[in-house]
Amino acid sequence: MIESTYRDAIRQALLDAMAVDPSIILIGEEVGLYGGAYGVTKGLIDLYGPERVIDAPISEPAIVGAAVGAAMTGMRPVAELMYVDFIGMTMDQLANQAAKSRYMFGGQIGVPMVLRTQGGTGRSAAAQHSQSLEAWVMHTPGLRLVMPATVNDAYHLLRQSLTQADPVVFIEHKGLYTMKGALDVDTPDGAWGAPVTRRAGRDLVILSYSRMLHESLAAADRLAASGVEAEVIDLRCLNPLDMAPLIEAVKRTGRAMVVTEAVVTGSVASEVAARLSETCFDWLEEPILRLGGEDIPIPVSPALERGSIPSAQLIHDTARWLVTREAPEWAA
Amino acid sequence: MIESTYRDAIRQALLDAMAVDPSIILIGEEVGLYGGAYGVTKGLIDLYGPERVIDAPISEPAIVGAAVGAAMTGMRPVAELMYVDFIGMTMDQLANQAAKSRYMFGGQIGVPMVLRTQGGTGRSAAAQHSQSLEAWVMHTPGLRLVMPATVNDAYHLLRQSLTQADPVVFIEHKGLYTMKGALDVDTPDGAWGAPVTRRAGRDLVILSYSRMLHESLAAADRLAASGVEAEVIDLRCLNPLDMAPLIEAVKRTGRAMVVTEAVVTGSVASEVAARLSETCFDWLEEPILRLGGEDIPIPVSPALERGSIPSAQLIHDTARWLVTREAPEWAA
Amino acid sequence: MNAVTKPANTAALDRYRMMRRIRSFEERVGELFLKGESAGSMLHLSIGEEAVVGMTAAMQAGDTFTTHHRGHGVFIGRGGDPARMMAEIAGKEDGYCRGKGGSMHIADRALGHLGANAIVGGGIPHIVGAGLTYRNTRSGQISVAFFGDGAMSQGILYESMNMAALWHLPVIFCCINNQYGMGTRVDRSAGHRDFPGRAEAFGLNAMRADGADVEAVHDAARFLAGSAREGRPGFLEIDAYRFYGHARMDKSPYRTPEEEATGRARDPVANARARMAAEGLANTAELDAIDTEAGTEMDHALAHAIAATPPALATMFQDVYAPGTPAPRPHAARLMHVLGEGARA
Amino acid sequence: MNAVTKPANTAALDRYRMMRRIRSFEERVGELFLKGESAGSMLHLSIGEEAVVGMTAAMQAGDTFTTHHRGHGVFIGRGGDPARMMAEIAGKEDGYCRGKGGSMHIADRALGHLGANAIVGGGIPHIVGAGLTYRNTRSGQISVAFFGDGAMSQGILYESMNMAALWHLPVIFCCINNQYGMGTRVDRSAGHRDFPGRAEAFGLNAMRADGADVEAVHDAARFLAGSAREGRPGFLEIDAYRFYGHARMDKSPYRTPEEEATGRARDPVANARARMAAEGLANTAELDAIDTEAGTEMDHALAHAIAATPPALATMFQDVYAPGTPAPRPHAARLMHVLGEGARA
Ligand SMILES: Cc1ncc(C[n+]2csc(CCOP(=O)(O)OP(=O)(O)O)c2C)c(N)n1
Ligand SMILES: Cc1ncc(C[n+]2csc(CCOP(=O)(O)OP(=O)(O)O)c2C)c(N)n1
Ligand SMILES: [Mg+2]
Ligand SMILES: [Mg+2]
Repeated sequence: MIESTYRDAIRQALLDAMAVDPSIILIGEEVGLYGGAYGVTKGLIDLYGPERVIDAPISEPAIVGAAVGAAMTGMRPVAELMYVDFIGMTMDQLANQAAKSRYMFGGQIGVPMVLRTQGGTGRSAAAQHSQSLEAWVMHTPGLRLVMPATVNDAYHLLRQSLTQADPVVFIEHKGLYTMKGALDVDTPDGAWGAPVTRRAGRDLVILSYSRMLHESLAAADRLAASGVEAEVIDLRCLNPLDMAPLIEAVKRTGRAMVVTEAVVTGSVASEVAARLSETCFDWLEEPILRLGGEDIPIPVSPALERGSIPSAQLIHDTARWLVTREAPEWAA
Repeated sequence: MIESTYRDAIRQALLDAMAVDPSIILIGEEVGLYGGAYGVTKGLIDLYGPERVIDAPISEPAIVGAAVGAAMTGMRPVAELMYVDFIGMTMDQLANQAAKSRYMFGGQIGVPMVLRTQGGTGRSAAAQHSQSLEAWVMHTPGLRLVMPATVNDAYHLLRQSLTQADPVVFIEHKGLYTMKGALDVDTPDGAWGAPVTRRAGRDLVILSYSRMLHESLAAADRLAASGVEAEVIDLRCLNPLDMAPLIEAVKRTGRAMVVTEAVVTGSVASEVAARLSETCFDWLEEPILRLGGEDIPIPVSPALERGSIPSAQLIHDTARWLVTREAPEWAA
Repeated sequence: MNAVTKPANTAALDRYRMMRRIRSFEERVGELFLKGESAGSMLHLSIGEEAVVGMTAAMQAGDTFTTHHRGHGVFIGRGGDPARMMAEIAGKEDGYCRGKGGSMHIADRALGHLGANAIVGGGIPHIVGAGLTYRNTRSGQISVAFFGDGAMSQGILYESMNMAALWHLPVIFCCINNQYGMGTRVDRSAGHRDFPGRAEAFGLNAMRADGADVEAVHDAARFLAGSAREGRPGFLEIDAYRFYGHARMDKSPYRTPEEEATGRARDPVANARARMAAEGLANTAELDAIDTEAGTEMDHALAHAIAATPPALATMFQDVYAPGTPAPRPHAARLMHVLGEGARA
Repeated sequence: MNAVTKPANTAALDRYRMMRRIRSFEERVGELFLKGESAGSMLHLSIGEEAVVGMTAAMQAGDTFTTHHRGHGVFIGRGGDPARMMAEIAGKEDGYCRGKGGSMHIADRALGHLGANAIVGGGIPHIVGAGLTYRNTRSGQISVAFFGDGAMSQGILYESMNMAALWHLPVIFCCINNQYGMGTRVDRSAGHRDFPGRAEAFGLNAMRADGADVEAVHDAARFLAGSAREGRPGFLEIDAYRFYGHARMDKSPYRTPEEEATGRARDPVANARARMAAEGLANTAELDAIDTEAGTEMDHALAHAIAATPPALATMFQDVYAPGTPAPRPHAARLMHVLGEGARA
């Protein structure tokens, strides 16, 4: 058990995985000499050479497409999109090619690749560099979707992603790279694919992932101060999503909210809320609430950016409202 | 009031709109000489010439991008994607450019364009030519999303789309082109943006759109035969979505299901179900159900393709189950 | 990993036989459709483009390739089994892809077919990835992307060519220019019509060959394959003509009978036959025998496809993810969980 | 729509003044960041690339353009107001985009600025659409896309160039080659480094000009603009050097001090100043006055930006859709509907 940043944990996962699996190659813009736009791949090119750590031209569609072809022929490529916001131009290669090849070809050809990228707000990077686009990925059968929130998960989920037979979209959060936490390279936080309860509680369940997990945990702490005990569950592996533990928790507490940073309309939060609403119907005391990004592009102004996504305060207030039925001030 | 096919209604809308608005241009593959892959634009090039009906190279990203630029400079372009399945390679131009320009530029530059395309199953066209990808569009603030189910809507919603100041994604259904129905060029089925009740009923509400509306109506007919009266609402304009009439209907009946052809995980059905579950909580007798495409790519085998999406029978059986609590045979 | 070198004349006869088999196969695909036995109508025949055999014959065992929606001929050229292909086109369980892919999505991992693609240009970047694999493992393999003139308008082609040149990959971009993308003649889609010129500008070894002459294609292909194997990526334009409509429903009203007559006169199969005869590599009886044999083979493929059984409904949930991972849950099961017994408190 | 023709020497002096203003502006952007007053750190300075003025000066009133993430200089060249630009970079309400866009998303419809783009290559196809507008309306306008060498790897550029050539559009693709895309020198991203050659292969009028010499750029630009106005699209590579890091946080460890010294010696501003003096177009005092004036102007812009007020929180819901359409409903309102009074039966 050591202390590590989220960034270093990801780097360590790549480093360790590449050491044991020579078929792993990295392809992406600035992953080599530059060491990654956020420093995640620093030094890997020195260790593994330019044949395995490949600096690519600014050609996102072909980067993803090349990863597909490399995966089909025996490599285990890690393609990197510098920002998830660039996924738009790659959705054909991702959703029509990577995701569907195994199926279309009757099981003959798998695509064991990982698409690493990062998303989210927090750097005033404006509308084209701050998005959370996991919902597009979740709507695509054949893809796996993973979004680590903790340092330990950053390591283990990436290691586990690098053993999957199918394409994994692995989305980091730009606001977490410098976060510190415990890393135990021998012990994952939970089984691959399973949600992890980060905090137990009896009054309501807050379901979240990626950076919003931390806002949710902060909210839960504040809630506890006023006697409301929130259970906080980290979804981690969003698709396929293991619903059983979520259903158990929601049935137990009767109240739940799903918290994401993405635009709420059409979000992962909506999917999870819809599933819980249908399966836990008779157990619910209150509707499943969704908290997410406002239904707007991300503005560059720091204050507006911050105001457009959930904060610990908003999560706290809403949860309290849900449990105590006392409306917060802003809901007057 | 005349009888028309869905295809001809769309063509008529383009024809009429182009006659009154010289800024309308069409850009797409095979929209000119060929008359459109599904014959929708037949003859328009003869009427309006190749400067307004522009046959484009197979360059979907640049087709959408060119439409954005034309819209910014005073044209009202109708870009066509031959299949919605090709939207993947255009999501950058659509979601980062068309959708966000007005916002990013502080309201200075609007993008009044229409992206016409078609989707859905029914032709054994396999995994890359049969999808329903409206959920990606719905998750993008700044875009409007319209999916007509009737002949009259095919005409009027397109005419109305061609007066919007913002980008509209207009998705037709390949299985509806030859469908006949009444066209009244003077009278729309409903107001722009508003859902339309296609059939009244007291026992449950079925919410649907595009081709699944017709399966839902057929199901409602069968349900009526056994005494279950389903209200069927056509969502039509999916984003922004006018929830008020949906909420009213669901509160009134206490039971609802949302039916779509898209892969259900992360679908429009999930969004609508989540919204109704939260707003109608105390009025619900049963959970809001979602029926959609199975969570798989579309197989080419006609039987498998058919089996992967809801049929009138499945909708009927599920609705009956929801109302009477008698499980259908297949649920044994 | 060197090809067994046959005497040149035998090889030329083999190429003729292969082209004839392709043509016969495609004719049977047309019949399959007319009999109402194909899965859908998205069938794109490669009749007129058989000289692609010049390229497939320049490849070796272990080499891989991707094709476009008009890829039957290429695959037969690389050893595809016509019976399993036809069964796939009919959407049957013992087709190459268990009836899930159909005409536009045939693949065969064993023969190096990394997949036909229904997205114009969609399969092109995959050879860049394959090329990285072969470069890194020094396996001596090459990978070839086959695509139409229409894909010359897809940006991903240029991104891929640039990468291939930059990374010195053992790959070839093979453009089968049949003069049309659906109803659009190539001069209506290309601002400037020198396709090898474009490839050259990206640093590729670029050639054009006459698609009416399989031996000319083969000469160019052999040269390019040899260079590619040494890390110099290539581009080959095969200048051909699409004899029939775009897909089975298209009657090509956008072209004149005269143009079609001229185009069809550029027949690589007929030309090769005439050449075999003229050069004394085979006499008429021998050539007739080849033709008959091809016809019989493809009749059998057709019969097989029609007789084969369609996939069981439950197979639709298989192969979304790898074996061993839970399949997607069918809605029926989900609904039972929501409405069935035990669903209520 | 013809530009007023000024005596050549005055115009050259104007171009010098413009370049100096750009440089001063960018220096102030650096200060804004160091003072912690910029919205974020994604600020890309165009220092070293001021010769782009040779292109902007060849455009006319009514012409339009798009820029990339390093577009401040281009916009100043087209008349952008430094105070409103700086305010936008600071994320303020009276910035060009009301504090919503920031450095990478400045636009000004009135001056023909169709928008800066943070997607490499994202703004390029927009000029194709603008070109269609001008072609169809015969307005005599042209549209110019400004982008970096990095965008030479984006497929959409080639799709756009092909369309421009095919449709004879009045457009110019202007590549500001500053030798780097972030840390990647252009020889590590281009398999073959002849960019005008690529454009030529697509049928464009293609040129390269020395980015250390604004007059050379201007000569090429004038020629290309004239041709473009007649429907012959053009491509211009401005061969320059990125003096500083990619963005404000980047210290360029991936290049040597020697390389930077050589690169920075290719200074278009210093060169122009020397030339003005040498050719007697202005004496040192006059040139100093220009420089001082530029500095003062940009000091004011900086002060203005810092003093300006940030946008009110509620403005975040504005301009998602056009005025007159309902704004997206804030979550607070939605939650009230769900949990507030009247939400329960
Ligand atoms: C990305 C994409 N755009 C459009 C289509 C529709 N489409 C299918 S085939 C075709 C023409 C392709 O022409 P070409 O590449 O020359 O191949 P050919 O059909 O001539 O063999 C088009 C436009 C598609 N399948 N994929
Ligand atoms: C599509 C896309 N890919 C990657 C990036 C990240 N990125 C921003 S600027 C840049 C380098 C661009 O280089 P160039 O086009 O030469 O412009 P320069 O910064 O040199 O002016 C990269 C890779 C991006 N913004 N958009
Ligand atoms: Mg073709
Ligand atoms: Mg650059």
